[in-house]
Amino acid sequence: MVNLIWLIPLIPLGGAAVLLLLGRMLPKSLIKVVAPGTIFAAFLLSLGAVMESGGKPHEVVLYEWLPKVDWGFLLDPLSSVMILIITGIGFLIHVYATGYMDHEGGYYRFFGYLNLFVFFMLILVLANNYVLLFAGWEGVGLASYLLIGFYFNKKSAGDAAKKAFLFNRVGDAGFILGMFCVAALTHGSLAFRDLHGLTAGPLLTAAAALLFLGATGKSAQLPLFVWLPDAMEGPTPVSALIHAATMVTAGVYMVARSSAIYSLAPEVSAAISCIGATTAIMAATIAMVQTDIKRVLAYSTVSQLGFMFMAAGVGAYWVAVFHLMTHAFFKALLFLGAGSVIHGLHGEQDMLKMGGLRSEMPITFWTMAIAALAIAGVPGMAGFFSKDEILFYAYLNFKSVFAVGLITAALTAFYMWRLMFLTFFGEKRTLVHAHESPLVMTAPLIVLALGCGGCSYYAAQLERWLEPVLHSNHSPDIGLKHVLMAASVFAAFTGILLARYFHASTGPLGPLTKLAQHKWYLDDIYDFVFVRGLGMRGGEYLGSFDRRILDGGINGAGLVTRFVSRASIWADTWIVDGLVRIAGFSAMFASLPARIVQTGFVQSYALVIVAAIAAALGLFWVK
Amino acid sequence: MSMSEHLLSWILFTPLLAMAVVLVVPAGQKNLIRIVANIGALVSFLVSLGLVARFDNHAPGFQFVERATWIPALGANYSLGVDGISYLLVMLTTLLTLLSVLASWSSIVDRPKAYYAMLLLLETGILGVFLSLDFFLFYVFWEAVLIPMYFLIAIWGGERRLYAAMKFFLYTMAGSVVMLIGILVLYFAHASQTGVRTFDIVQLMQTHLTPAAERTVFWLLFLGFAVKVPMFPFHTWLPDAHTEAPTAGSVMLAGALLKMGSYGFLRFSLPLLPSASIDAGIVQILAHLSIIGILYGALVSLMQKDWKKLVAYSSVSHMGFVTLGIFSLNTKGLGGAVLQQINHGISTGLLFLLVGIIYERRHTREISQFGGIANRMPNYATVFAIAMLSSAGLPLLNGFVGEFTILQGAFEANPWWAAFAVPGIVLGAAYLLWLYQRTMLGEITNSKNEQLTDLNLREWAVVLPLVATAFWIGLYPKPFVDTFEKPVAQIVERLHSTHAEARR
Amino acid sequence: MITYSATDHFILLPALLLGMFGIAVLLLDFLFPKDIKGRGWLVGIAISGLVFAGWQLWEQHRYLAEHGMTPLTGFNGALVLDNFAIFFNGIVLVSAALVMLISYRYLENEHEHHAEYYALVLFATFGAFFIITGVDMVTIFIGLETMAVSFYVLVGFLRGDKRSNEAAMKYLLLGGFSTGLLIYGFSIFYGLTGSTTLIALASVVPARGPHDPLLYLGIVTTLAGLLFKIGAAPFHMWAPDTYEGAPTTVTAFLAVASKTASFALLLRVLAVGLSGARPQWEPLLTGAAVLSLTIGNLAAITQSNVKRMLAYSSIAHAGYLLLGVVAGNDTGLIGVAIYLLTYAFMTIGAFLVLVALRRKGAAVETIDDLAALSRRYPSYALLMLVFLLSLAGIPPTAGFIGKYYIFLALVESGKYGLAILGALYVAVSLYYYFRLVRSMFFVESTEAQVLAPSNGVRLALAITGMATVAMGVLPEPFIRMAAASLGR
Amino acid sequence: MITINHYLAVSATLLLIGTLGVLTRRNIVVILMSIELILNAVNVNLIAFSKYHNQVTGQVFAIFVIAVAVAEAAVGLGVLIALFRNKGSVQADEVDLLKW
Repeated sequence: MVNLIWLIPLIPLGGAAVLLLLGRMLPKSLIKVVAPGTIFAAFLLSLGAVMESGGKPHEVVLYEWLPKVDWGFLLDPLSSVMILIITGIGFLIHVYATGYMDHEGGYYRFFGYLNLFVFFMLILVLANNYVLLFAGWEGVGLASYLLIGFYFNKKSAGDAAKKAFLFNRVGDAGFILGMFCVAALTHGSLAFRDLHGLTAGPLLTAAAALLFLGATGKSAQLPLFVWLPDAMEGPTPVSALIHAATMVTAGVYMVARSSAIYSLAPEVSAAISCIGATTAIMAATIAMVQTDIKRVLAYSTVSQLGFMFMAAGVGAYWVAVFHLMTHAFFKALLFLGAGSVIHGLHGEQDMLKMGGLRSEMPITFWTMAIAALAIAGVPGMAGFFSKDEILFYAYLNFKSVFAVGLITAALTAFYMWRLMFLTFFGEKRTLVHAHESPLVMTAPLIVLALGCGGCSYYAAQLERWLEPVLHSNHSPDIGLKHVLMAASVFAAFTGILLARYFHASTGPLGPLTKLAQHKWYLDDIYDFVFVRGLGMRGGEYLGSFDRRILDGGINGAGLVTRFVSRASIWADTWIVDGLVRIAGFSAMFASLPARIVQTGFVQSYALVIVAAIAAALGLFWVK
Repeated sequence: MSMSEHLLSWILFTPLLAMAVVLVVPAGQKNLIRIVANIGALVSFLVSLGLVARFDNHAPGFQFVERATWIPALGANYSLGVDGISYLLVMLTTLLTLLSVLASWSSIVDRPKAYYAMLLLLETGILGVFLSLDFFLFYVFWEAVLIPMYFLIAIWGGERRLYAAMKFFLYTMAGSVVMLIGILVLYFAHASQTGVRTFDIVQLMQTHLTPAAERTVFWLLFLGFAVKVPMFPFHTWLPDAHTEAPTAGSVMLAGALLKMGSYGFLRFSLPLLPSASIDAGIVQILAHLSIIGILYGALVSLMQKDWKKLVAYSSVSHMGFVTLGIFSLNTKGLGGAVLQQINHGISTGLLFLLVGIIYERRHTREISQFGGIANRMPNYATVFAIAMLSSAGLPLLNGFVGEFTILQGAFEANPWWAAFAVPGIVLGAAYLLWLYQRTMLGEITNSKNEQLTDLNLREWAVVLPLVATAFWIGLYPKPFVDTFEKPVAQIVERLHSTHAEARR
Repeated sequence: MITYSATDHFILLPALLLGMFGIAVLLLDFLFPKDIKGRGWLVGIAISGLVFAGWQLWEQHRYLAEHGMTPLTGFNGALVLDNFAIFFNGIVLVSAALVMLISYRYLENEHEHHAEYYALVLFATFGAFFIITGVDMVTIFIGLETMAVSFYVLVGFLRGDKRSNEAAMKYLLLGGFSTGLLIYGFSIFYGLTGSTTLIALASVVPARGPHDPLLYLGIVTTLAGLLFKIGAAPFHMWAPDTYEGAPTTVTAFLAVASKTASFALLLRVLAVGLSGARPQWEPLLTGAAVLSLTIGNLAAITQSNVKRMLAYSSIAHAGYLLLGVVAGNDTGLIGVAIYLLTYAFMTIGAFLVLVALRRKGAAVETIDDLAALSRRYPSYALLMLVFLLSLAGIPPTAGFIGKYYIFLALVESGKYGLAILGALYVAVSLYYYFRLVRSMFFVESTEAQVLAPSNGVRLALAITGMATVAMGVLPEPFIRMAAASLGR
Repeated sequence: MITINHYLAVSATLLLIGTLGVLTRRNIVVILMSIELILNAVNVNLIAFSKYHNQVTGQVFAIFVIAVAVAEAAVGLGVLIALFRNKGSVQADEVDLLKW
């Protein structure tokens, strides 16, 4: 079965092809079977392959794609973990979605895209080289674009989809250049197996930094994270699958995959953990003041991804993957739960209009509570172990990152339980009669909740499992570990308690509230610089010019690009084209003297003749 | 004249024969004219398939060579041949002509006879450029292409067609006459060294010019090729010509005609003038112009209000990648450039065909007139998405393979080139997605779009071959890469040995 | 001792035939009453004169070919029979024949149908013969004046038309003036050598050295006269006015025959007589060439009268031809020869279309008159397109071969700058030539029907059209002819 | 002693006068006469050189020039008459229908 790993992505692709090409003709009931069915088949195949491989790396090369780049798949412990997460959680979300999307139009299209996404995601993690990984990387971006924009006649959805794609593309530019650096290091090969035995140097540092730039785009880190919250325009299962459990973690996966490079680039690693930490705390503060239930979760995702990069940055790659895994469970669960709530409230997403849903949606409440405990880092839950490991390694390597991480842990507990309290406790603030979701939706919730509780106990096994691929630096200091554990548990409970009392407060952050409410002005800065900013402000002066800028400005082509673009067009019409015009004009102009002399008077013609002869004779004397 | 012996002549003149047949049909029989033209284009495509059957990837030098004396007084011969570089372009040309002819079925009502005659004449001209092994013959075809193109734009084009056609004609003409002087300098240098007057490019390769003379010739040829590609800042004819041309004209222009310029660099500038081609100053200038072209074309595309003009400007950007690849002067860059020529033909050709389809229904190309088309034409929107992604260089589609290889080549030559060219990809996604969003997504805002019908069978037949090829190259480019691996390696080797000689 | 030998006769025979037929036409016209409707048979006689002359020319060519191409001299070295002479005479004869073919209907339409016209064409051809064949300045002068005087009359042939009068007047006054200058130069050459032959001049020139003022004066005045004849700037100013005012058929003949003969003379004078004085005349000629290209091409852009535009374009062509001389190598001279050959067909062809399109009551003169030609008369439009492309020098038409040679010659002599300049003006010229194309193909119009073309016009169109294409596609035999004319 | 140079000077003066006449006179008949003057300058040259070289060629040439000048003048007058008929004027500066 190990030799059939190339089939794992192909099965969802087949599903996607069937759904997209023939979907319109298929009955809905069949789609409900086909879409999750393919993922489940892929899951079973993955499970079989992983078990058969037993942790030994195994490569399957189909054929040469580009020079020195193969269509090759690699099953090793790292990709094993990933494919199981993707197909496993992916399957659950598919099942959930069959219920959630029951009333939506374009059913076949939605599942087609979703299958397509799984295909690309599997390509991404199974690739044995950077280029194929990049293909999957771009592919998931595309699928994400299609899924976010699924409600394609909703303008905000279209905008968000485009924003996501573009921010990703900025990162991709770095990724591409990073790949070239890698190729230069390995004599043209971009296969992961050739990454060993590299030596540190400026080129390697550049490679590390550029690849990380790619990761910041995909995994929504500073400075490129602003697209992720907007991506919540997509249907909720999409948010759960793509923008929580799988795609956004691709950056983390890639960094882990490139650990051979990063372990040789300490400066870049340090920068990664700093960026991770900054992103984590920044996003957490923003999450604290959100009122949209999905946005809280979105910022939480950004924050958690920051945690993963903190780990990766301090060299604890296996921890990053561990947190990736636990996060996949609890965040998927949270999103699905939120989706269930929204579903129950017929589309309401504002938490201030919820409240008291505990009794009406018990399954949703209890499963979400488990996840909320997990993310808060309450002992015994998945998030607890992974977060502790992160903080532990951060403490060992990078004290200030540790401090930020600890604070963020407390903030995490706060905003998550603020969400819980606002949604499920207290007075009911809506007139809508909420109802519990159908079984197809609650069943995945329950399975995921079990996962949240369960999977955390295998941390040690995971470390050993990943050992051959990822460098891990064991620390024997169990005592220190326990101290730190206590600190983080304390932080978690503090957060939950504070949430209990301040959940209704609009300004839990005091002076920082405004900053957080404005998302640290990051969107505004982008807006200011790229989107419309100067044009809008200068609008009073610029009059009609302004309107032309605004005209399309909001749609994402920025002011700077707009300005350069305008300048280019201007240059095109006046300078480059102008040269041609000047040639035309000058022809007209030059013909003027000829025409002026051509008076029609015969004697003026004779005069020209005489003058010419005189000039010719004069030439002789000059010489 | 048996087909197997004179395959290239058959390929070259089948369109001309088809044209003759079209001209015989009475002008009133419009449908008969259309049928004949379509059959003619199909036959010429089928004849060119003979090349696919018999082309040998491993044979050195040119294949299917035909030689006949033509103007001995000048040393000009009728000599044809293909290698891996021209082979692909020939196939692209015959395919695109076939699709263009098919795409024109209902859109050309005025004087269809003359129209198809011009289109087929154009095909012969373009094929002649790619097949000629004689510089003189090459030049004759090169110029001959202009005339049918001029008429295609000027008679069946848009509102400003006369201006656009004239601009196209004058601009490219100015470039090519200067190129002629370059050819003559080379020709004369060869004649004075060997006493043999010949335009045979294989023989001209033996000429050793002084470095200064090589540079002179290089710049002279450059002007002809650069206008055609078009490289910044010689590109301003392109948006006008593309925008005003009828759909088939735009397809041929973007798909095949622009390649004449990049082909010129590959076939002539590099092999014939190796020491000028590796001259650091020249390479720097050309690479920088290419990069400016990439970014500039993309930026200007962002701002276009006209659907077709946007696609036209994107050509400037994409062809910038091609020239960047060429002047990376390494295997990857050159190979990528050859492939990207084909890719650009496919993806931009497809985009123009799609624009044509919507134009035929709505008679406007203003982006603001559209929106929400996906609601009425889901299949169209899907194909358009594929075309757009192929153009934007999404992996698994053709554009990526070419651009990635080119960028890798550029990176090897100079990392900064790659660094400055990569944003072109980002911008490429930006303008195309924005276009997609404004036209395909959202609610239908213009009531005129309510009645739009989706692709019909003929239109499917027009777009499907290109879509299939786009996927083919994107997923399994090896058959394509194999064809030009050898000639590209030869060029690079020649450049390297020149470099080594210069060092000594 | 003056004798009239068999050789003299052999050399003279074509000219003799031309003269005799010319006089015959006049006499026959005089002998038969005027009221006989139509004078088709007079045209027949005139054309048969040309045919006989052509046949003799062919005989001369065969004779030369059999005798190893050694030139024959006659009349004590006043005339020379070589391939050069035969080639250029051939061009003039062909152009005269083509003009005859189209004149009949044209003159009928203009109500100026007189036998003198054909006689004058024959006399002009006769004069051209002496210009081309002569190597003695007296002979040359006589030939020049015979041709010129015939043309003065032909240009003013439409007696009732003010513009025709004016054109003739201007041409005559300026022509007379420039002939005076030319002959003044000749007189100085005579003074320098004591002989009127060009060969004698050639032997004296090196001895006089480069700084001889008298020689230079002679060169300048002679060149002024010659450049006037070929219509090169800055002596070109008669051309637009004369071309516009003259009857269209005469314009065609003037543009081709006069230019060809004068160019042959220019080549003889410069290559035979003054080859030693190249440093003196080359800069002058270069200047004239550049000026001709510039003025011709730029001024043509703004013209609205087709004949006038073609006049300016012919000035530009003179510039290209001069560049061939300036290049100063065999290629250049071959280039001039082949250029003139192709020029004859394409120029006459272009004027021919104008003649053919003449409507009752109004001539086709302005660019707008050609509007929508492609819809009304697609074959005319197509032919005009071919001629225009050829005039511009786009392959695969005849005009390209001529330009090709000129550029090659310049490249050979290392004059890259001139080559590029000339090349770029090709692009400029396209602009004005394509104004016609634009009018013919893209402008809509509802003009009246044109008169049905005569068979003569059809035949002439067929000949010029086919020649223009054939010389472009299969130029080999024509190149050989041109090269042979220069003994290469 | 009158040398060849004197003759040349006379001839050059005649040429100059003729040229000025062509350039300045308004009456076309006078312009035609000025052209004759130029031809006479040529004749002076030819005959002087003929004498100088002590041979007759130059004089023969001159006779031809005279003959040709007559022919030219005759045609010129003919054209002038036609012009006068249509325009009613023989002033050079009134003949400007054709220009630019």
